[in-house]
Amino acid sequence: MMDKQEMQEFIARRVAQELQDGTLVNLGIGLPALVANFVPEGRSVLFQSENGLIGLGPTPADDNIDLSITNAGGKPVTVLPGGCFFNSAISFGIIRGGHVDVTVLGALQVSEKGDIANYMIPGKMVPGMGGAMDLLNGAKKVIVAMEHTAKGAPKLLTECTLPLTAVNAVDLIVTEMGVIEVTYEGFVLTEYNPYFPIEEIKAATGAPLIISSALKQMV
Amino acid sequence: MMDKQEMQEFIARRVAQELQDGTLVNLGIGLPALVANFVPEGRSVLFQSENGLIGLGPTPADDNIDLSITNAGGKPVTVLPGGCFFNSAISFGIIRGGHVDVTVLGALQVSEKGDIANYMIPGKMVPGMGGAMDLLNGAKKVIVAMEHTAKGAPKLLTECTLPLTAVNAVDLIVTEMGVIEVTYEGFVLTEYNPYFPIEEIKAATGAPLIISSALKQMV
Amino acid sequence: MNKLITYEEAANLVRNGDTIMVGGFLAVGTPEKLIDALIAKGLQELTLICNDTGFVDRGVGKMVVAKMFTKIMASHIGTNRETGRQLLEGETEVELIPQGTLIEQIRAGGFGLGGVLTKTGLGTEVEKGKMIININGEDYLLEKPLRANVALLYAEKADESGNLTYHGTTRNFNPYMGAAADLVIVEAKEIVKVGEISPDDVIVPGIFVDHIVYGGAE
Amino acid sequence: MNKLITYEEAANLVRNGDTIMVGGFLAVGTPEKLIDALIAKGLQELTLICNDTGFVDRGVGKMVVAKMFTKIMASHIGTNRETGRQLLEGETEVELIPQGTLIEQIRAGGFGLGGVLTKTGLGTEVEKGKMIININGEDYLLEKPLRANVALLYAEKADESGNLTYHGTTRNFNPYMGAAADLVIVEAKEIVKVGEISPDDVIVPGIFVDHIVYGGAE
Repeated sequence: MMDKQEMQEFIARRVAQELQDGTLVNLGIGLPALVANFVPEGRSVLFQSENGLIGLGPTPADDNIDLSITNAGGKPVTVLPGGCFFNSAISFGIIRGGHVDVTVLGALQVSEKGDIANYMIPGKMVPGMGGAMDLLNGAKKVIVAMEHTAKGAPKLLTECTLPLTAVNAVDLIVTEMGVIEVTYEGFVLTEYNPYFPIEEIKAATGAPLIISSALKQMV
Repeated sequence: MMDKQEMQEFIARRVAQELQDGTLVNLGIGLPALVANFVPEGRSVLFQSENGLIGLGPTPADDNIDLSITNAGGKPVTVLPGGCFFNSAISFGIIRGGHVDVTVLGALQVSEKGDIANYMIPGKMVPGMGGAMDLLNGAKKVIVAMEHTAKGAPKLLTECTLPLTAVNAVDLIVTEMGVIEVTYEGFVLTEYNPYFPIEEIKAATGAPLIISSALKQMV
Repeated sequence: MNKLITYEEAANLVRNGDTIMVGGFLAVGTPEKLIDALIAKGLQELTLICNDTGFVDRGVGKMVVAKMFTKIMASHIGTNRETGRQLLEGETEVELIPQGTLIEQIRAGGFGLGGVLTKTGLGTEVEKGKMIININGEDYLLEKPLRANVALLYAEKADESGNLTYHGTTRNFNPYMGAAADLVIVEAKEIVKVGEISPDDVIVPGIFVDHIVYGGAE
Repeated sequence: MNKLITYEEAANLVRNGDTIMVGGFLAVGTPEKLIDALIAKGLQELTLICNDTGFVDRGVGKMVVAKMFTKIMASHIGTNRETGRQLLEGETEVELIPQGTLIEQIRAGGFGLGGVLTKTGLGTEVEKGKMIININGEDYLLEKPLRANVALLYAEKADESGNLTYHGTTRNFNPYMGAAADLVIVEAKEIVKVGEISPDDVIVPGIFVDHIVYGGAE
């Protein structure tokens, strides 16, 4: 059994495989941000941060922090050689205009049509959408990286019940249980974590789960 | 009798009186551009050039030309201390957003409603509107600086006959004959050049010309 | 030409009931001392337009804690529990706006455009009550321009005529808010003489700036 | 990462029938050598999107003289008598677009916006056949986004990853055309190694640039 950190790293490592050489990628905060640590050797991937930079580098050493260089979580970061800063209008022009190849976000719910809810639970928790609605509409490929269930309750559903962040937006979902493509036919399981029997994955999914004829193990 | 150059300088000098201290001004090419030479002593006026600069300075000496610093006519200019360069989207954001206090343009025709035609004569001469349509819609005050007639034919009319550059846009007209305000009642002559009898000015105007009760001589 | 004023003078330019735009992203690129000056003056019933509501002890979040807002327009309030509390208890009106839409609405307000046409928000609660326009077979949401009475901005460096430069990710919303407010006050970490910033390096033209306060070390 | 190519390679990336955007304002900030390369290749039936048509011997005007365009979209053609002649004699279609509208249409095309809402052109021939939308009691003209197959841009300096900087008034339309074209080629007066342009000084992010040609002295 993986602990929470191992589970998150397992998901992040698998998402990182999706990032092709020469692409521009925007990672959400939390689990998605871990993906940067697992980009396969030899692939040059540029990371954008919607608060206004391209070329996000590693976290700076404590004695080398510039408080004016931060990520979308407000945390100090570094910028790689060849990086650049810009204002929010350019940043979201890049996002809305389809210049971001991949965005990786977390979700509260995803429907089999690719609808996604991840910005509020009415009456309880209302953080806001930040840049998520623009990223979901603008990025060429949307990957959801999240745990498969929330305290046992399915997050992959026939219909989302929470307010939507975007409709028909999600392309791929990576959880600790498997890799699920969102297709016209619905959720298709293309890879599974052998730790979980297929029946358990189906039971943890709140919508029909089509098993791909090319199903393989998650690496 | 003034020659053409004296006439143009006479007009430009009068227009310059309209430029208040601390304002941002955009001058069209040709006659309007001469206005910069006559800004009254002690008034700080900033000039914008729509190709991307604020702080237009005097024409550079021949041995001090930077071909990358030009005005909207494509001619080398200088930029004053405190000036700045920007792209066309910002330049026209400044214009369209009402941040230009005064624009001075030439015209082929102006109607008593403030309509203006100055970008084409169908089938004959079609230079295009350049930035004029944006300036006419965006600038807080629009001054037309031009000769009163075109080879004797009136340019101030009840209705423009040429394709319009903008409707209801002109506030003030300065010609070699006088200063004309565009009001809800029509053209009002507020100043006249004593060289021209009032009846001659009326005859040269293709619309009713109301004589202001405070009429005075042009200085 | 010198636009320098004191923090007290700056605070006196803002009135109860005003709509204010404040630059910054999670309190990075936020004019902290201007915010302190407004809090000291005890302004009330303001409307805030800002990317987010910062933190309880940093950025505009301090003004949220001081209960200075009747309405907040922001893309994210999740880092300030007090904003969430005021929203859930009905004390403050909060309008959540997608970040890319918010900056374009501000730009449209400052640049004389009639609105913003975006796919962002289609099919969500954001589209409620708004016009949807079909252009070339695709639906777009019409989002209206935003303007404010006062903009409070941060800059890394200002010359005395108000030309501004930035460092790092402090630009964010600052460059366009200056165009969209009737009065613009900038807190600059460094202030230099006119002519000391190269015309090629200016990020915000001084014509957008009415007043400057010194935000650096005393 | 190095995006440097030759002029011949650049010209081979443009095809007959393509729509091209070209930066520059009266041939200031125009990629002259790229234009020469396209002329040498003898491309035909192109559509041009550019602020103006330059001069008969400078800027895109040289391509007008070489009769390479079937359609020209520009705000001004008055400095090139050959464009006027082709228009008046019905050889080339010319669509005149207000300058501030043109740059916003390009920005909208590059930034995923559905169009531009402007008062510019209302009541003139520019409004013909276009939608007028009333927003808060005011009429605005809806102008659609513009995109191109190829953008040909000028820069003062490029690093090998395509980050660009500008000097003087050479920016004009260059910074947004890169976002609005499928393929972007930049003629840079100077080319430096990655890392030699400070991230604070970049005017056009390298992600918008596919290829760079060296435009400086041999």
